[in-house]
Amino acid sequence: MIRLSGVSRTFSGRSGTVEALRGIDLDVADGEFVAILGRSGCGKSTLLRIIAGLLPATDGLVSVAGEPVTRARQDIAMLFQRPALLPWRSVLDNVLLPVELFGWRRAKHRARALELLEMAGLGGFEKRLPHELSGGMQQRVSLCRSLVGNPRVLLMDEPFSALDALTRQELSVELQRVHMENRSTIVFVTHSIDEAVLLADRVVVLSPRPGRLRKVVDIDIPRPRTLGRNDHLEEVARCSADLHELLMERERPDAAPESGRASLVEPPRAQAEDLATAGKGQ
Amino acid sequence: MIRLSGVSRTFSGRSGTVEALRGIDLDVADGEFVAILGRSGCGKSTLLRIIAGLLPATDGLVSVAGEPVTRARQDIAMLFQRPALLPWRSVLDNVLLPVELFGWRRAKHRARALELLEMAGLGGFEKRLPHELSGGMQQRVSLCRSLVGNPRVLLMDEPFSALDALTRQELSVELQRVHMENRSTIVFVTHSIDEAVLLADRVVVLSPRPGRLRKVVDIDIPRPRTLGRNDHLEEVARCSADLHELLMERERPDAAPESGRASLVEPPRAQAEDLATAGKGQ
Amino acid sequence: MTEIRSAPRRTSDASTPRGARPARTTDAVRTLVPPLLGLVVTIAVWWLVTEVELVHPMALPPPQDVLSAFTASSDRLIEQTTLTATETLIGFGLSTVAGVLIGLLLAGSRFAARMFSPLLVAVNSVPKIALAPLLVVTLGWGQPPILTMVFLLCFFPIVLATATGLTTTPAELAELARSLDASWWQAFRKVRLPAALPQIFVGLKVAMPLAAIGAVMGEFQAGEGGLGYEIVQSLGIGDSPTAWAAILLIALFSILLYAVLTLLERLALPWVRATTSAR
Amino acid sequence: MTEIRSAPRRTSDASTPRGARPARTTDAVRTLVPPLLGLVVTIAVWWLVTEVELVHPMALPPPQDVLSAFTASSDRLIEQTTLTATETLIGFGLSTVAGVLIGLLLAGSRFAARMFSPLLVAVNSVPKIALAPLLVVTLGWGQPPILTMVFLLCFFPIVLATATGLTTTPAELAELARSLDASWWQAFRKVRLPAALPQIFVGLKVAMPLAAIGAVMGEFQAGEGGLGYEIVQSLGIGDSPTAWAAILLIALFSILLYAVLTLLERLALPWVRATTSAR
Amino acid sequence: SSDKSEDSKGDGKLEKVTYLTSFGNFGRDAYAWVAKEKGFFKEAGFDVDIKSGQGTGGNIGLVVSGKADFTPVDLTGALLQVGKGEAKDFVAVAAIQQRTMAAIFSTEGKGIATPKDLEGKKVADTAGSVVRLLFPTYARLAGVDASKVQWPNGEASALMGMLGSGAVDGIGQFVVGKPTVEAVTKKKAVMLPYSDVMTDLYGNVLITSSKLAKEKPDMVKRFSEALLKGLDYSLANPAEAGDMLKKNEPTANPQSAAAELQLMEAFVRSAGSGAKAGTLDSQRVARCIALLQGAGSIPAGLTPEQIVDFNLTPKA
Ligand SMILES: Nc1ncnc2c1ncn2[C@@H]1O[C@H](COP(=O)(O)OP(=O)(O)OP(=O)(O)O)[C@@H](O)[C@H]1O
Ligand SMILES: Nc1ncnc2c1ncn2[C@@H]1O[C@H](COP(=O)(O)OP(=O)(O)OP(=O)(O)O)[C@@H](O)[C@H]1O
Ligand SMILES: [Mg+2]
Ligand SMILES: [Mg+2]
Repeated sequence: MIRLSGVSRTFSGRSGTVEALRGIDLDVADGEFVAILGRSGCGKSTLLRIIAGLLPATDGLVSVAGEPVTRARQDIAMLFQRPALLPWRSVLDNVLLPVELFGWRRAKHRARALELLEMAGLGGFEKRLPHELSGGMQQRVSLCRSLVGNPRVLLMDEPFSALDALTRQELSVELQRVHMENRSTIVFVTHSIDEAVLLADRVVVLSPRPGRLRKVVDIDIPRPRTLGRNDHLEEVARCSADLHELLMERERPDAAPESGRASLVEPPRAQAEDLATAGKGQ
Repeated sequence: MIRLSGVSRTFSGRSGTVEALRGIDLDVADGEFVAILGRSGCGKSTLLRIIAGLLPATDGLVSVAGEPVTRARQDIAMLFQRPALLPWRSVLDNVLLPVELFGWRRAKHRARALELLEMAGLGGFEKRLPHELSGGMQQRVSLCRSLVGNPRVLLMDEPFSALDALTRQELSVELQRVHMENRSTIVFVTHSIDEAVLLADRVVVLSPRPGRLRKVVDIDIPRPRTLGRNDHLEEVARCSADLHELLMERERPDAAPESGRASLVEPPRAQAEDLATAGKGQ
Repeated sequence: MTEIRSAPRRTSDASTPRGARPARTTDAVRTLVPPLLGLVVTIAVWWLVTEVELVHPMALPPPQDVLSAFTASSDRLIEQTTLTATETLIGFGLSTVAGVLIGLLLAGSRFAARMFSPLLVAVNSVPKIALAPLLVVTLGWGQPPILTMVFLLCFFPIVLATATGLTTTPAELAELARSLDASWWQAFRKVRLPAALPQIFVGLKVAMPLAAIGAVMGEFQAGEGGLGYEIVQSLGIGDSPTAWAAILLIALFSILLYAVLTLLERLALPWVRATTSAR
Repeated sequence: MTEIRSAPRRTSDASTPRGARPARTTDAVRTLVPPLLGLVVTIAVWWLVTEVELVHPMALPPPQDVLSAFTASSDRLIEQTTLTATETLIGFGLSTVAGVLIGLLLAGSRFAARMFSPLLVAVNSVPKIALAPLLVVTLGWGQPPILTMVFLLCFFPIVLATATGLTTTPAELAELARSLDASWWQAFRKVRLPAALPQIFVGLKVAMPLAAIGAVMGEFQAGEGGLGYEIVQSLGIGDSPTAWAAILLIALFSILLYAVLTLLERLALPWVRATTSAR
Repeated sequence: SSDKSEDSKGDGKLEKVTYLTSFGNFGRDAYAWVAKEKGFFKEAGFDVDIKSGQGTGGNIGLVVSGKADFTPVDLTGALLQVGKGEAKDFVAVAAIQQRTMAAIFSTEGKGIATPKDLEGKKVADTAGSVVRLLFPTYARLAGVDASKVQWPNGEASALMGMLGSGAVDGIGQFVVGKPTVEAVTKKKAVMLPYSDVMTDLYGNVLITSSKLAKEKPDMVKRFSEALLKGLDYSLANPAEAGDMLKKNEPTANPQSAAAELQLMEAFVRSAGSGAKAGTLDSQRVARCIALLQGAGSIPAGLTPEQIVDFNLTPKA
């Protein structure tokens, strides 16, 4: 579904250049749920923007559903790190924005939007303006907006970062449901290892500046998964520990991608046609 | 240091009123580290704003250091939920903003600001403008800004929400150091139970809309504390479990503050002159 | 700890304590007293200046003379005011539409912006009196040249404000529109235009008094009535009190139209007051 | 998968691929060609209109006549232009200072705003020609009345833009300033003013061409030289080509000053372009 | 203006005086420059600062407020101001034109040769102009049905263009505008001077403030004599006068200035009255007042003495 090869991105400003991403190779299969972990500033948001067609890569190839990415597509929904709500629109109208832009009938999707808001615990706030909401509530509105169009691909940038544990859990369950029902492909940036292990089929770990593929960890736990209450506690613990270690690792002196990482990558999952190719060059 | 009694706050807009806080009674001792936990939208940010003197309470009394709060004070630093960086100022200049406003000498505090930025992993980004930073980096700049003035009281609204585990941990250590060295009073809003247990002397749990004091949990683990590696694993686990349960609890039908909560509150800590008074009314 | 209610400066959100009902009349007082005070002060200063003969009554007649000039021909003056105000309004309406469209064009294409901006600045910087012959010769008398004059005087602020507003959409909202693959028109209608509205309103507020001047200037050249005609006529026969009565009527209806515009802005853009801070 | 580089529309950040060096000349071309094209088109239309005698040459002389009128007395005209441009610049400078200060006052106090806004609207809506006698009578000839005229014409956009800019500080930045217990002046200098600068620049850009008109109008009444005087004199003896040469010179220096202002804005406010999206 | 040099003549300190032209700096106003260039002012003990005037209304304002000491204004306009009770603080001390130069202009080919031809035509002028104001009276005297003439508005600067482009059939204009009209329209001008039927009406008169007239009558007399000397000289030597204007006023055109002066001569030295340049006749002024009262433009009760100081006017 999503294929990145050798994707790099450099930002150049007045005060020098920043190499945000270097040589990212990644294939995400149709219907796969990939989580991206990495230190703050390692290029996760940049990567999502490149996939969404919002930012050109300075190098490398990006394609979605076989087509090279040159601009945003309606079947890809992006949930930004900041809520990015239109301040003049009510909560409901914000959620319905994609519907309007896609030229769909508002009336038809109103019920769905209200349902999503209800699910996100925002029932009763439909008519409020964004500035009347708390930070976490705004983030949930943005989540509802990204879900309302039933996108084939969902790119989510820390969607639960401002939420409490209970809300997080409820929404995780909902997200899994959406993922399984719609068979949508999801790329999910998070800082929570638990969340990554709970939700993802594969977890991509990026190394810090410049962001390179540090490792790809497969999570082979059957769905639906719930926090705490499943039969795969051991597996979960192992994955979590692995990821924790990967993240906690201080930067290497040479700062080059680890060459021996393939060993940790699990064999390809049955339903995925595209394999994760993690490594420098191809 | 901080004394709230019967503090309530109602927002009234075009589309009806929202009762954000109801009858909050809370005393925070000088040098105490209080964490606030609660569901998204339960009024945590509102509470901090009221303490900071940025928002009037619709009812109740607020005082800091014995003086009723009527406006912001220079010895209280507020770290907002959103980074709120001045987009035209470089990272360093943003951090130095309080110094300038307090009429201190810039040159004197420049080294301190650079040190803070280095500590926050932002070395080399001093001259950049905020829009050139990632979300987490912006949050860290905002953290540095709140620390640069060595405030007596620090009000922090989810300061680590956009950060990865490793950065969080590093900054937690640093925050504890600042807290112990400066003996500053800290009120810290977070969604992470681990963080609350790691950092706080007491954890205040708010119930959802309207926000009321659900329970105050004392954490009696000696400082400095580190995640994972301490001798009080059991204590940590107990507190975490308590908090988790409190948070995970579905709203009660009557939604009234639990009356039997005092039982869980531990006896007053020796160094605190002001006791936590948790309960409805006074 | 004393019983002092914590009450920092008003914040942007509507934080009125409940139970403060009889605020209605006080609000009206608060809205009306300062402008009235301003009026009184202005008239007092004016009166004083003429009373001590700082300026000769030829140049600035004393207020009482202007008042009696007004009462002497109030019917005619009010009729003229209606005419000029109507022209101002129509011209302003047309200019708003045209100005926003031109602003749209400039915002839509960098090429168009570069190509036409100098021309627009040029047109705007030409003293309009110099264009008078051209106007009357090509458009004759009556509404067309007057409305054109209104347009010429007030289009620029509207164009500039619109173009600026549309090209300074907050990056995060523009990115949102792009991420939804919105067409240019959709992005404009759903995101850029609403985001630009506060800016456009500033342009309109600058343009409003200019529109009044435009109508008056148009009447100077091509009018067959209206306050502009009245002013020229009165000045020609040395009747400066009547001329000043006409001038004040222009000022008065401009203030009124401006106030309406401000009210409209407030009603149309409640979110602006909520997301920004005035003091 | 073909070798097509992913290249969505340019985003607001400076995302030029490295190694694109020889962009210098192309940039200059891209900046200069459209306005030149605009100029050529304008002149062509102008020529055509006069060629087919759509308007009488007295109302609009053909370009070639204007050109020869210019060359016939280019020395004098350039001298006059220098004079008028200087007056414009000085007047504009003074108006900027005064306008920003008044804007500041209005932004600082709701009472002042309510009290004086109607007065400012009134002054702005009075046709300035009507004030001419008053000006010369009170201020005599030369610079004072001319600069006053410039001020009267261009202060309003600056005041309104400043007041609007200062009273619509993003709530989160204003709250930050408050949380640091910044004094009114500090909040103004460190937060509100920088935040208002983009808005203020819009005001300045609207005011710039008006300042030129102001200088010319001042010269009409009180000038002893300058392009305004030139226009009156030329029109008086039916020499409309020279009058139009003067008009075009006004337009030309206005465009120049406007361009300088735009450049200044760009240099002073790099962050605006980075945090907003133009297209 | 100081009164130190009250008696000095030609030498010693010169008295500073501000003089305003009637409007702008055209041939019709060249005589002031001539008086200055030829040293007439200096001989009379004046250092004259010549400013560009703004027309009757503005000029009166400047004189009464003391910004200027002398200026020529249209007597009709001045009477209107006084009649409205606006400006009582000035007096006329000399005539510049014995007969009004107000006229209606047309061009050949528009079928206007006599006043009667104006019926059914459009004549443009500024809203408050004397030509427009006195037209009903003119029409009555010339036997024209005033109601059949349309009078659209036009800015002063737009009038020529209107006539040239055929937007109107005639415009109000001073007779000295003839060369300009012909240059602009490229046709022969047809001129209908009001003075043909309103022989009593003066054109411009020199005014000064009542204060100056009262306090320094001598100085006022000296000034108007010097100015009239310049006027005489200009009419006698129009080409030289044109050059002098050009010298002081680079924007002027010496040829058209000379042409204006030639045209003006007949109005300054009124053939009919045969009076010396500058004289003002109380009887005629009274008839001017009556004319305006007849037109309903000013209230009754105005006397010639209220507007003219006959002690100061040049005597025939
Ligand atoms: N300016 C406002 N106008 C109206 N309602 C408001 C305003 N600010 C907050 N609220 C309401 O008050 C309640 C509490 O908001 P607050 O921001 O304090 O929540 P919070 O606990 O910080 O939530 P989060 O964890 O999501 O940040 C919410 O229901 C919100 O809708
Ligand atoms: N517009 C920009 N201009 C310049 N540099 C930028 C820009 N956007 C991002 N960067 C840089 O690119 C790097 C990666 O940024 P990005 O936002 O992708 O990080 P991130 O992984 O999402 O971090 P976080 O977890 O903090 O959100 C950072 O070092 C940042 O400074
Ligand atoms: Mg990010
Ligand atoms: Mg919050």
